[in-house]
Amino acid sequence: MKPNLKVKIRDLEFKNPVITASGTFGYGLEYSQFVDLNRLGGIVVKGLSLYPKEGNPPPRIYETPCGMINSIGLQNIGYEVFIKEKLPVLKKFDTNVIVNFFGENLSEYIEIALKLDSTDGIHALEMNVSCPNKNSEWRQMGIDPKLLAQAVKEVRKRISKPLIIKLSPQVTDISLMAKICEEEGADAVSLINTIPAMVIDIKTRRSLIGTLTGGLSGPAIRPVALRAVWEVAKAVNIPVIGMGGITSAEDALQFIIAGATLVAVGTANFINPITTIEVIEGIEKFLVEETIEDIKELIGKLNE
Amino acid sequence: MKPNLKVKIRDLEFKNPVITASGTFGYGLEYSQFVDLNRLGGIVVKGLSLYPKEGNPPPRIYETPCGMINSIGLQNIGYEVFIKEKLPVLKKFDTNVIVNFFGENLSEYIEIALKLDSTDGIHALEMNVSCPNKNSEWRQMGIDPKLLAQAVKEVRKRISKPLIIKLSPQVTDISLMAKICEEEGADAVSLINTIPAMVIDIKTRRSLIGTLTGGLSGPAIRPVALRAVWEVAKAVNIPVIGMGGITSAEDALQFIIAGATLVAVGTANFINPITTIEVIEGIEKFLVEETIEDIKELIGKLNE
Amino acid sequence: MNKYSKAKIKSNVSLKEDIYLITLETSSTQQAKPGQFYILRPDVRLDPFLGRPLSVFEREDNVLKFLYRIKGKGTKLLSNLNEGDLIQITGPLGKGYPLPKDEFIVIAGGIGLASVYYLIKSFPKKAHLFYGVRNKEELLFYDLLKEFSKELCVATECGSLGYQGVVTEVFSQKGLQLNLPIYACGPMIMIKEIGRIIEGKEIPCYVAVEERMACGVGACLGCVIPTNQGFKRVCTEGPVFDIKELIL
Amino acid sequence: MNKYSKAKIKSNVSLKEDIYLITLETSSTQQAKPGQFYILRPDVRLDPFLGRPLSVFEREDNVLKFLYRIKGKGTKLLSNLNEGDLIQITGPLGKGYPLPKDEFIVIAGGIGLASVYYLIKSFPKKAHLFYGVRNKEELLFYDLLKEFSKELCVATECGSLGYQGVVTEVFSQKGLQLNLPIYACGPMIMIKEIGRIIEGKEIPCYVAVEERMACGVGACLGCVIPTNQGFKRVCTEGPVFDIKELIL
Ligand SMILES: Cc1cc2nc3c(=O)[nH]c(=O)nc-3n(C[C@H](O)[C@H](O)[C@H](O)COP(=O)(O)OP(=O)(O)OC[C@H]3O[C@@H](n4cnc5c(N)ncnc54)[C@H](O)[C@@H]3O)c2cc1C
Ligand SMILES: Cc1cc2nc3c(=O)[nH]c(=O)nc-3n(C[C@H](O)[C@H](O)[C@H](O)COP(=O)(O)OP(=O)(O)OC[C@H]3O[C@@H](n4cnc5c(N)ncnc54)[C@H](O)[C@@H]3O)c2cc1C
Ligand SMILES: Cc1cc2nc3c(=O)[nH]c(=O)nc-3n(C[C@H](O)[C@H](O)[C@H](O)COP(=O)(O)O)c2cc1C
Ligand SMILES: Cc1cc2nc3c(=O)[nH]c(=O)nc-3n(C[C@H](O)[C@H](O)[C@H](O)COP(=O)(O)O)c2cc1C
Ligand code: FES
Ligand code: FES
Repeated sequence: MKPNLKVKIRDLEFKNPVITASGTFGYGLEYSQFVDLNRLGGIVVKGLSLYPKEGNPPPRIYETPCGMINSIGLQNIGYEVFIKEKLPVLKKFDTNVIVNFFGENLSEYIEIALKLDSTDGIHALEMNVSCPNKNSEWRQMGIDPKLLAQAVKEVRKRISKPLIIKLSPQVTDISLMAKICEEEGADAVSLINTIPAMVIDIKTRRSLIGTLTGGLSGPAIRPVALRAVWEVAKAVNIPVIGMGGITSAEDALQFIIAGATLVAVGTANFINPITTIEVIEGIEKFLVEETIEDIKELIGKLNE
Repeated sequence: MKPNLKVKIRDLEFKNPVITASGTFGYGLEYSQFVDLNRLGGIVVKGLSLYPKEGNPPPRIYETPCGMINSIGLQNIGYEVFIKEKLPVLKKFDTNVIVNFFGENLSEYIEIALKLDSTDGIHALEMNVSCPNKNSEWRQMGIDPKLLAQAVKEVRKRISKPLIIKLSPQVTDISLMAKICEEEGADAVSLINTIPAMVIDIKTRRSLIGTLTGGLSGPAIRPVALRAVWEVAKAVNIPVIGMGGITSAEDALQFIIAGATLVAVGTANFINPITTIEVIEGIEKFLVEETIEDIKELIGKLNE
Repeated sequence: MNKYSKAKIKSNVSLKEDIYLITLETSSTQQAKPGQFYILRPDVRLDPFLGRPLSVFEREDNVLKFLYRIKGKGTKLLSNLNEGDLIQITGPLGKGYPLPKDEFIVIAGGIGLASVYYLIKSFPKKAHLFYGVRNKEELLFYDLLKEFSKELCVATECGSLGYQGVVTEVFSQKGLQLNLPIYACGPMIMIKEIGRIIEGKEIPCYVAVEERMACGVGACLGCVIPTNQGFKRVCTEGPVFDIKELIL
Repeated sequence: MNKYSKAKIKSNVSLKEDIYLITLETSSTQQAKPGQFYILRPDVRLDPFLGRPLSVFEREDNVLKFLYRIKGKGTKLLSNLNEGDLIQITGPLGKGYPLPKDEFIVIAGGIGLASVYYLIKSFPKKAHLFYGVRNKEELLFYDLLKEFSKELCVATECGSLGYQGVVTEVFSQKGLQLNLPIYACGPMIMIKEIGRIIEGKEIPCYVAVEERMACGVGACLGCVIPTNQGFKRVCTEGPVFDIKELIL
């Protein structure tokens, strides 16, 4: 038996449910020295903005118990360079390319979304609702239901490619945010983004992160992410992309059983660059062992 | 040099800033076989209600990366038994006894608070705003600013002992919740409580926790707790009790530098029953090394 | 106050496939009763996070032994430790078996032997031991058990040694009518079967049960099992319970 | 695609106090250039979480060596690994040193030797080595360095061997006028001082720098340092940089 691993977001088919988490797999190409990118369900690239962005001052990362904090500050090469230098190479691979994007305000969100929508070789858009501009009202978009609704609506009505909204865990009820996305026409939601966190050097009495706080990721947050995915998957009918600390097929299967249609491998790429492949192979093996012919039979099948 | 470790909540003095986190140190006595309880700044006992509570069906705990999930369901022996069997023994120790309490609705909160307030040998009250009653509107107290304000106000005006409010991390802006507590007359806030989380057995497709979800604690959540404490300490003028994954003096000192006046050792008691003592000794040693004469010189002294 | 200490590993050897015996040298003066347990943590690293409970297999002078089967990552890690390594131990914990006054019956299933061996050895020639294993290869300490017990009945599921069948069958055929107090440790299915067999009878029966633990000292309330008097903590009210109390 | 693999530890010995040399047997066919590095992770346990970058100390046939100083828990853990243990290695990573065409100067400070040793050995009798250590006891590989370098100048802070003082002093007295390309690795304070000494001069100077790393392959953007062309990633644009690029 060769189980069917194919899943879909709207009309976009993924050869398997395993993709990468934005910001942890660069532009995909950084990992082609370890991984046959053709085997991945999809590649989600580093958050892209209209113009190149320098990002935050170092130090940007610090290790924590079973996880890490980062404050990259959405450094990226910008739309133009991405299109010229990265996309042509990415196009050669037989996998879905998903571009994670953001703007400094809503009009920038819309502008880059429009550009990405009309660019060949990009299969779907993932909208990161963490707007980095401290002075913009849109700063609150990820945590304010009203702003979120408006932003999703404005972007949605202008683009035709599948639109995924990447949710922040920093809310009381994440399923409410997901429902808003669904109502405003999103094709999928992905979660969770990192959790605001901090670590201090007691000798210097300084934060070990240049911007004082950063985002926690890795296995430490997996139980929180899994709970969030379960809540969201119960609340919406669009596909959920689950992520947060996935390091193995077993971890990924927990998310699938909790209701995730796809799973993304993030921080785990750093500690084992072939995690994605191990997850794909492990899921397939599990399905064979359990004689499950189609992964869709497992999605959301938690015995409550 | 013998540094001064004494700190205060209102008029209540603690011989040092190290206390225990509710639910992780039983009624204190469970740990007297390992720890000289007289050395602790204080003991916070397991959440107490008016009447004994059976708690949740097992399985109640599961290990996660650098942490654990629990769903004890606030099992406790109830006020009467506590007063008769535990408090008389606890009174013999020279340490502050803080009773963490909760009710099924606001009137129960008030009722037990009144009783505790008039009971000799209890030095302070810690109000757990996680109301376990699924059918009560007060269920939302920990995450709804309005309910929180009302609950704190109603309890506060009736009791004279120091009142600590234990905050949930499951909110977008925890400093807002802390400010509400301060405004309504709380003498201190303690944070963070556990983060809702889940873990699934992929073979049985069941949650490994009887109630499906539970609360994540331990070093995994420490960076999140530290960030929350820092945010809250900047926002309020009342003392903050910091907790979440503290396993060592170094961890505790991070919380103190972030602004915590006291720190509580929780889950770490399980993996090393003498953690509290190691933390006290380690803090004292650090102060000596850094020639800091009074711990108060360190509280909130993050170089930003 | 030396219930929590670091002990040095004297040896840690595989007896059969995934079954290991670890021998520790401890400076702790704590004595231990049969049926009590320790919580072991290999080192200060936080993954795996919690310690793992193991029954006292033997305790003499400054030597402490545990018999364990590799089940998951905690016990796997334990099996990789070497002579000379230090390990964190907390214990002895729990109530242990009520000490038998004279002859008694022991029913051990598989690795459940770890819990009752010390009892058998502490009361030489008093135990009628019914010891069930899947096959001959899983049988442990045959000669020693023969020496310490009054009677040794082995049951193998496949019949490769002793009686063919499950141990409870042999017990009900040959042990039940002895009318002696019963001490049992083994898989839940075995405990349930014993419960069924002695139902309505007046024989005292003590069984050691397992539950996931965090603190091991009654503080976290994580290890409770339902009993006819409500939830009880395996770590403190147990791990040995009167079978009549349990809701099987 | 064998840039990620498990290697077997052949030996892991303390050379001096907290300085260790670990020798791995690897089936990877990846060759490595001086100045490149690997990321090492001891096992699958998740605490500590990230791998630790170490410079290639030597690479020959199927043998790979790293020289490291115990700094914190990651390197401490590494030092506890034994012969026969497996370790996860990812590499070689980074750009390494531009290969010298003829004679060159090397300035090594303390454990910085780890990064330049392979360079010196790869170009025998071409390196004028200025090697600074705190005291005689910290000096490593004296005989081998003597053999491989054209000239060896040792500086000890306390004067217990060679020149008394910091290595940059000796270099400015005896090395600067050689007008040869410089390769340097050592603490930031040393790098800064070199920058000051050669300021305005036309001498090429390549320095290996350190930054905390997660991915090691340019994907996470965690290891950036400021340069006069904006942030650059130590793991991919470096770890070796032209000193003129750096904002010291
Ligand atoms: C009081 C007591 C005494 C015990 N004595 C022995 C003994 O002498 N020899 C022996 O081999 N085993 C004994 N056990 C069982 C032993 O503790 C578990 O096998 C061990 O904790 C599994 O850890 P792991 O990391 O290898 O497995 P994990 O990867 O954690 O889990 C593997 C399986 O073991 C179960 N498990 C995990 N932790 C525990 C736990 N704390 N208690 C019970 N089950 C658990 C899990 O649910 C899972 O099904 C005892 C358990 C208890 C409670
Ligand atoms: C490209 C590169 C090559 C290196 N080559 C060598 C070498 O050959 N030999 C050697 O002894 N050391 C080398 N280092 C430094 C080595 O990586 C760190 O000493 C090690 O990671 C510290 O880990 P730890 O767990 O022992 O210390 P930790 O407990 O993590 O920290 C101790 C101190 O080391 C710093 N540190 C932690 N991680 C890193 C990191 N990834 N990079 C830089 N600093 C860090 C911390 O900020 C802290 O001040 C190299 C570093 C880099 C970036
Ligand atoms: C270094 C780093 C950079 C990240 N950059 C982005 C980003 O640009 N856009 C985004 O939506 N999420 C970003 N994330 C969040 C991840 O995509 C993911 O949501 C989060 O890390 C949780 O998954 P994990 O625990 O598997 O890493 C980043 C995470 C890390 C660790
Ligand atoms: C087993 C367990 C039981 C707990 N019970 C309570 C409780 O009764 N009342 C309460 O306010 N917090 C309770 N908590 C939360 C802790 O007091 C603490 O806020 C949390 O665990 C974070 O700290 P830690 O990571 O150091 O454990 C409990 C935590 C655990 C692990
Ligand atoms: S393990 Fe904590 S109460 Fe039993
Ligand atoms: S370590 Fe990830 S970019 Fe350098």
